[in-house]
Amino acid sequence: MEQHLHTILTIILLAPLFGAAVAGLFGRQVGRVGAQSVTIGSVAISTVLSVYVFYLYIFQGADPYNASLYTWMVSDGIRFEIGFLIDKLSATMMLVVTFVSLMVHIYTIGYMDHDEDYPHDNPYYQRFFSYLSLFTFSMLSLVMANNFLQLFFGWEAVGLVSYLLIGFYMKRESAITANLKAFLVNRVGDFGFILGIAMVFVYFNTMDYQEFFDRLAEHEHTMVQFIPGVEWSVITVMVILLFIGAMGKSAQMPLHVWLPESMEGPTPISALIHAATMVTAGIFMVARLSPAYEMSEAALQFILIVGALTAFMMGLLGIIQNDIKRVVAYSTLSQLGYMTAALGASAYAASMFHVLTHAFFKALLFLAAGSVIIAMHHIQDIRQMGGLRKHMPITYFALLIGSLALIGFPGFAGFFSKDSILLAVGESDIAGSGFAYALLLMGVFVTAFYSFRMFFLVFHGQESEYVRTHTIHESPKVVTVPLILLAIPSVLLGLFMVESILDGSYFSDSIFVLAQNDVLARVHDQYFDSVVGFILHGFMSVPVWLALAGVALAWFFYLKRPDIPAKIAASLPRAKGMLENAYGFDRFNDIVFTKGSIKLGHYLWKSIDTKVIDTGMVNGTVKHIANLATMSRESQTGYMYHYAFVMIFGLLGLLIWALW
Amino acid sequence: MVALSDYLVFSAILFTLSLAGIFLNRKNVIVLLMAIELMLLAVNTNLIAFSFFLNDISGQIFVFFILTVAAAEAAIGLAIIVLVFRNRNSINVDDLGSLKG
Amino acid sequence: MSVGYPILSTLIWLPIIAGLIVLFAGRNNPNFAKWFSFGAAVLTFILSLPLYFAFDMTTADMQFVERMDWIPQYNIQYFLGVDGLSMPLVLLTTFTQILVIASAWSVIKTRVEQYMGAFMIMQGIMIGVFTALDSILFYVFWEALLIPMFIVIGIWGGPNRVYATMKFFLYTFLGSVFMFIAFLYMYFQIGSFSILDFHAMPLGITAQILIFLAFLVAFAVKIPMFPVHTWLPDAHVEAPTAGSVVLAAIMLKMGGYGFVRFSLPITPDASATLDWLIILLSLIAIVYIGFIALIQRDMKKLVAYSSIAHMGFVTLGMFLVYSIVAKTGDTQGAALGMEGAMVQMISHGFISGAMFLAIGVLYDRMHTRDISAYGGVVNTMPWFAFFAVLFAMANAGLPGTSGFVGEFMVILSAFKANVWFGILAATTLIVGAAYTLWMIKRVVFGKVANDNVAQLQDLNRREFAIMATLAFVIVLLGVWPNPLLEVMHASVDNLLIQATTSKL
Amino acid sequence: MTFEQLIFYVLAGIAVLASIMMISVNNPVKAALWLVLTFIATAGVWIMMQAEFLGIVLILVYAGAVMVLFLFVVMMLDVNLVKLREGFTRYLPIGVLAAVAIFAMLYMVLGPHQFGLDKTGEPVRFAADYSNTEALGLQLYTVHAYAFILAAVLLLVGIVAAIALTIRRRPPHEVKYQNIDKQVRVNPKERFEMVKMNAVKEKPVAPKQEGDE
Amino acid sequence: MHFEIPAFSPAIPEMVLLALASFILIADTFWSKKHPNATYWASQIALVIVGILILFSFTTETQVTFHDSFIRDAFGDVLKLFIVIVSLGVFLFSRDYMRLNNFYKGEFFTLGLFAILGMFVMVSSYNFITLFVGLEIMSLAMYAMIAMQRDSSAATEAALKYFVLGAMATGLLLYGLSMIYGATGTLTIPDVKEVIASGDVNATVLAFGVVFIVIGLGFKLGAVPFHMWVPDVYQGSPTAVTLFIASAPKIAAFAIVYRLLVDGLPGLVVDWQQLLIIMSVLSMVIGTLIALMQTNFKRLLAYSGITHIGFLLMGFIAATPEGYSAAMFYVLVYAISSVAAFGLIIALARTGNQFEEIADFKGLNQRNPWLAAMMLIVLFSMAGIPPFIGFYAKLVVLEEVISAGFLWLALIGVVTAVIGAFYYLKVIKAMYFDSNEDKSLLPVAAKDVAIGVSAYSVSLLLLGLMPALLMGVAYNSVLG
Repeated sequence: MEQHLHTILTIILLAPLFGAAVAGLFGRQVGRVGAQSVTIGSVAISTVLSVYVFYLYIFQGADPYNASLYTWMVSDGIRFEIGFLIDKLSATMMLVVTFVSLMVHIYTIGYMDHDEDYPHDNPYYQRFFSYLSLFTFSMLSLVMANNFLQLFFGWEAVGLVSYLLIGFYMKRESAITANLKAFLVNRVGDFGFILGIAMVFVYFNTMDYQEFFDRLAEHEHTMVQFIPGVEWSVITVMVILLFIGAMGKSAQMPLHVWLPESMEGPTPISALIHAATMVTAGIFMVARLSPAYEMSEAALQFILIVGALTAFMMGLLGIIQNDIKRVVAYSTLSQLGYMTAALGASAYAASMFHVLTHAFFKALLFLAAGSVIIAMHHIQDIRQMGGLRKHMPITYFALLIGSLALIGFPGFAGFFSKDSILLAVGESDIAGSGFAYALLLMGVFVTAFYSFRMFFLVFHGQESEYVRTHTIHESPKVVTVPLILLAIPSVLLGLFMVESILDGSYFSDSIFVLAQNDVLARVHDQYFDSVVGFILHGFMSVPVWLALAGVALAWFFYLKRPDIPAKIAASLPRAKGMLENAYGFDRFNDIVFTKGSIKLGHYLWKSIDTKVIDTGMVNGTVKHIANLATMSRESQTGYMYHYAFVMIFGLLGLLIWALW
Repeated sequence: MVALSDYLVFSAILFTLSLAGIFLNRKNVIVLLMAIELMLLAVNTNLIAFSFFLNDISGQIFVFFILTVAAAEAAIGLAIIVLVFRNRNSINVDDLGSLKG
Repeated sequence: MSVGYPILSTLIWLPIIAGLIVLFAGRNNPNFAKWFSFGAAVLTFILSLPLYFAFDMTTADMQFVERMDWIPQYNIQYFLGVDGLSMPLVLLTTFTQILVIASAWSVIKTRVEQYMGAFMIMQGIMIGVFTALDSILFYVFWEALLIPMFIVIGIWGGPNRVYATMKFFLYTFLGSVFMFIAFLYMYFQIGSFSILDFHAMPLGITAQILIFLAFLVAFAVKIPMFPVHTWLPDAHVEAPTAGSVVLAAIMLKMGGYGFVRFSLPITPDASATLDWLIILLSLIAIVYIGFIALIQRDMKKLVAYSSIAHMGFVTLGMFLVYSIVAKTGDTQGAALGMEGAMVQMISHGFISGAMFLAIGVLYDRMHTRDISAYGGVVNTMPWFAFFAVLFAMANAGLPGTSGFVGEFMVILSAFKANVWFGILAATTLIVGAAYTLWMIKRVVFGKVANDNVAQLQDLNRREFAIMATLAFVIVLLGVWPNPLLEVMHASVDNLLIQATTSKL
Repeated sequence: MTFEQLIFYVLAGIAVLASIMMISVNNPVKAALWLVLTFIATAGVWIMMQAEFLGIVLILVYAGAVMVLFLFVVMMLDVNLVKLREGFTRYLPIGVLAAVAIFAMLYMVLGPHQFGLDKTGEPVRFAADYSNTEALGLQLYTVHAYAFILAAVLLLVGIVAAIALTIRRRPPHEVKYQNIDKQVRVNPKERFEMVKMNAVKEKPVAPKQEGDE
Repeated sequence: MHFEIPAFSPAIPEMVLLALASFILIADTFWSKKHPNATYWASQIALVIVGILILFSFTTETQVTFHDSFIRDAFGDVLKLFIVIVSLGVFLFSRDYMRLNNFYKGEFFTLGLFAILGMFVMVSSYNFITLFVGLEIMSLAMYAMIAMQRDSSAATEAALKYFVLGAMATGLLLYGLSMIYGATGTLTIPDVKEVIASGDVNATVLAFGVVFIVIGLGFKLGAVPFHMWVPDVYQGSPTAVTLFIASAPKIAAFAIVYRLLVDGLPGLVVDWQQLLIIMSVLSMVIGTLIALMQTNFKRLLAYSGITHIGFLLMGFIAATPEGYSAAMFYVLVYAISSVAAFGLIIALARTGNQFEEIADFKGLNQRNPWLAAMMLIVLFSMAGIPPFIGFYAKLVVLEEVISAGFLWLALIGVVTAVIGAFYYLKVIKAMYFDSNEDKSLLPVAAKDVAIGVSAYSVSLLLLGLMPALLMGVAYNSVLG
């Protein structure tokens, strides 16, 4: 059984890599069909096997499986391994990853068929599939990891693939700027992450999760001094450092700046990366390491506040976006804030639950948006759309379902997860939870408003100039089928899962929560009797009303009285400006980090390297020696009597020296 | 009684004068050579004085050789001076400064 | 250990003799020069493989030892041997040589035989540096290396080659003479030039500090460390591609090798006293040089600066042991840093070599290394772009490439020694990625910048083979560094014992 | 002051004065003559020290031959004396200073407190029949025979060198050397050739015109 | 008076040389018209014969003869042998050079032979008289050889400078010898040593005498501040003579320094050591500095020679037998390198291009790669870069001076060596990196010269690979 499982896991992990290698390295040889068959086939294998693993763990309740695949290296007595830790948490994530990937793969066939950036004979198509599979591999290696090293591997590998994917349209300046930015911002997070791993190494002398968990208690009260005189708890510092990594990957403020720009990639990527997988790596990591996070209340507070702030402030930005993908992107940011906030409230399960539901409905939203974009011939500005409903009904419904799920309309998948989070945060009694709760509530309203703003602008109202003058028709089957497939779980997923999430049975011991922090248990006890009851209760709770208010307002502003938003915008120029600048993060980064580094580099190069060292020390020495040489050279006058004088003075000098 | 020191100081004076001569007659090569002859004279006087007071003839032998050498040297030196004069029409040391630096 | 032939001597002299043959016989016959050199390089590589496969990993003793009198008057011996620290470097040299020879195949058109000869001779000398166990023999190889390199940069270099090569020569020469004096001083003390005897000799703290500083100057220049690094960018920029490759891939390693072979074991107490200096300079190299690399306009200069920053990890990793011992009382965690430094050397050998070869590929086509002259190369050279991005990622320390392994190990160890060391070292994650990828962005990606770029041809077979080989090695070491590490465990452990055992 | 001392001081005084004159006079001819005087006076001092042979040699060889050679060269070369005296005193102060300093040190080392009579004692006085020349000769031809032969070599080198340097074999176009051998062997036929020529009347030369060139 | 016929056998090489030189001198006057090369070949044969004689009569035992005025020992024989080896090259290269510059004369070779005889005498001298006479034989011949190119104003100027300053230095040396004589009462070197060792001497006078002697020797070696003649003479002399001056006489000068200071005045080591330190430091620093700015290659080599003398002196400063052997090794290496360097100039020289300026060497690698490579070897050897023999020369003197406790001196030495490397590199740069307007090939003018010069140059490399050979010779001949 063990051996059997090991083989299965290995296949799950490596099949996408194989597909990626074939499609990437031999793209021209295998051709389009070959590439897509290989990659889809390999991801499908992974998916099927993941389903099996999922079945084993969730339904059969198999024991966690922790084993090494091979020894990466041994140094200083520490084994650095590549291996698997499979339990309910990772089994779930594996399924999500492979399933979403598979969907995206399929969807890509239609979406990437023609591309204005590339001639048809360019193997961009194969390359794209290769990236997708590579991404699947990376993400799988991240979630299946049983140690920090492999976690970091996957962590960086998904960063790499996102870099490649965002920059897929490599002729576009905006795309290649965005991917560089994405990579660098992620690197800032990784900076914290690797330091966190370093702390794990320093205090626990292991990379292995299990050993790490086993030894956590030893360092409960260990303190560390970064700055002399200031003592911090080792575990707090460690988990916050690790969380900084998560902030980068999961785009929490202030490291969120890369995500909106990452929309430069083709739509399926956006969906894949931003909905389901890459951005949830951070959430997954915190959940995976929940035993450590549970030991530091300070860290949890920090996470909670960061999450709540992100959830609200990024939602606000969604309001003013006009690019359909950017709206969805900001909504992703906001939803990630919810997940993070849930982590901070120790509601890891709720957070993961939201990850799952979000994966499906956000994928749905992106793919639907992509479908719209295809129909609009790659126009992405929602102001140029309108009245698309009758042209593309499937997409219309898909987007509607997605939006309803997003805003947490009771009964939809998003409702369960989001409401769990809200309730959990509301129940939490760690410092700052009240503030966070307020922010999250406001976020609900905002979410509803911008989601339906987009929805109305795209599908309702008057047909725009463009729509009227062009033939718009529904996307091909390869696009719509995944939409439908994704719409189903977006509606139903929550119904099945909410109970087991709330009572803690779903993830059981793969997530560790201290008893006094176990808000979900309290939520379960207070609010949950049955699924239907939960939905009904939802209708009576503030968040749902806030959401509905948001929808109503959007309807009023954009369908009823389209003149009002402009007036409001005109009357609040500063607020508008702030939002348009996205709170000035980009400007700040640009001025301080980008230009600052370049200036600093110039300064260091010109004044220290060139001036002080090269001109001053090196060439200066040469110059001085040369001057000295020229001077000494003049002593050789060519006149014999001078030579004789020198000899006589030499004699005199030596005589004096000898007699002294 | 003339002391050894008297002889030695006498030769030291000659030696010093030869050095002074080099300083003074720096331009005239021939006088430079004469100053050097003077220096050799001082050396010889020294040797003879020591030889006298040590009662050891070898000092005088040395002087004999020095005289021989000095004569040969003078011959070659003058030959060279003649050559220089033929080449430059001058034996002014100031004109002999083409090699320098 | 024995493999039936004097393997180390073979590795030293085979390329040198081959180089001389090429010099003599290759005149007016460039094809002969190329093929003969290539054949010799391959043969040398094959002959060097037993070093790995017959290597005894359980011992820190010198292996494949060859020893005989050379200058009996001064007890100088022809004394060769390798241990886990030097053996990988020898293999790195023999391996790189093949690529170096291949890289110049159609690029060098003038005086081919001199070029090939110089590189073949250089290879033998470099192997000599890594295998010599007599300090004078070591010094002979160490210095002799300057000659072919000086010539190579000077003849086949860029427009400012004379300045660069002079600077290179004098800088390194100045550095190494102090080391030379230190050797002489130690010989005066114990009457032997054997490095192993130096390891065992007792030394007072003053003498140790002076010797340490003398070594430091020599190795710091070679590595190079701040503030004696300015020769490297100049030399790289002007050197022909293969010259840059050898310079970056192997010659810089000689400095790092020097630290582990000489400084740490010979002057442990001075190293302990002055480790802060090395660490400080290493951190400056990592952070400061990173920023300088960011703003370079010349690709080679950028990679050269990045080499300095990467070599900062090497020196950092080597000297962490004292902080760790001071802090925790034992050497746990120090071996990680030390091995990380060694791995970083090997890996940097491949990566920087690969980077320079990639730049060389572009330069051969466009005859400029100015970043602004490029843009959108990917459109015309997709395979090249593939490799370039891969190498750049390796240079940025992406896990799964060899560039990650050493940096990761050193950062972990540095963090253990002092939190701030770790933090500063880890900034390379950001800065390193920034300068490398920014360059990639400007050169590889984007629209086709101009007509010249539009007419670029993708890699030919030869170039492809070189790049693919390097890519393979870089990835292999990245996903499975263990084979490299296991040969050095015993030696590193022994080194740590030497480095922490006081000689006072 | 004994008589011996008196003679010494007189001779030494003459020598010193003459050498001062030698280094300070303008004319190299005069300088040579003053040097001769120095030699002669010094020769006297040598003879006082029982080095009769060398004293004589100094006068004969040095004053008599070497200095004459000097004079010969000086007079042969038409030297511009005025130019040679330019800046005569330029280095005088520093020269005097250096000379005085050196002398001071020489005096410290060689002066009376080192080599006074009290330190050295009396020199040995030989009987009247003692031959300095014989003593020298005995040594020279036995103990120092090797050096003596070498001295001969040295003189040979001097001769060869002087000849090689100054002898001028002028090129044939400058000087016509007489080659008797050749003259004797001359054959009239080589010198005289009969050429037969047709009687041709010369054409009148055309008058030169302007602008012809 | 009882007179013993001295043993002649130890002096056979000298006697044969004298006889052959005299024979050639006379014969030259007869055959010079018809067979212009006869004198050259005869001289070379004479040298070979003498060399073989030295080689075959070699014993390690020390023989003193001619009433303590002549010593034959292993030390001397080795030096003489190298004088012969070096001189063979000198003659070989001179012939071509003199033909090229139209002053080919048989006297050059005879004077050369006599100069070599003078050097032999110096090497074997065991009292002040023979030492002095030997020195003068060599010097006089040398003066004449410089002036041999009579129509060259540079050559005559150089000759005059060398002559006047040399005469002055001789005067100073003699003054010093007279003081040693006064203090010890003997002219014989071993007796001087004994008397000083007995302690019954006037130390002040001796110390004083040593100053003068050191100055005289310093002049012959060309050590600062008695070096001023060196660059002018090297530059002005015909290259063939520069070649001679820069090589064999240095060996002889080394020999007399050894005979005088080490054999004769070991008791005054404290005195002369101090003086040599000053001269050594000054030589290294000033020689290096001035050389940096030179444009004339011969002049550059002159200054580099001054620097080398500074290094050489370090061996004496160490004041141990090992130190002297190191100095001896150094001087042998230096002599060979000098012959090679100047020989290369001759090998390259053409009518109209004497290859005396560094600029003349531009692009030599394209024009004649082989000779360029030879020059490369010579220059790197001089710069002290391994694996060439010049490195080992520096190695041994530095080691000895460190062993003697003068670490700082060694440091000055190496720093000047580094700075000095610059000017050697300058020439290499010209040869390899610069290009010449004149791209024509520069075929070897005379095969024998090219072969000879290659032999000397390559020997620098081969000896560098097997330095123990030459080092052992120096080591054993001094330490016995």
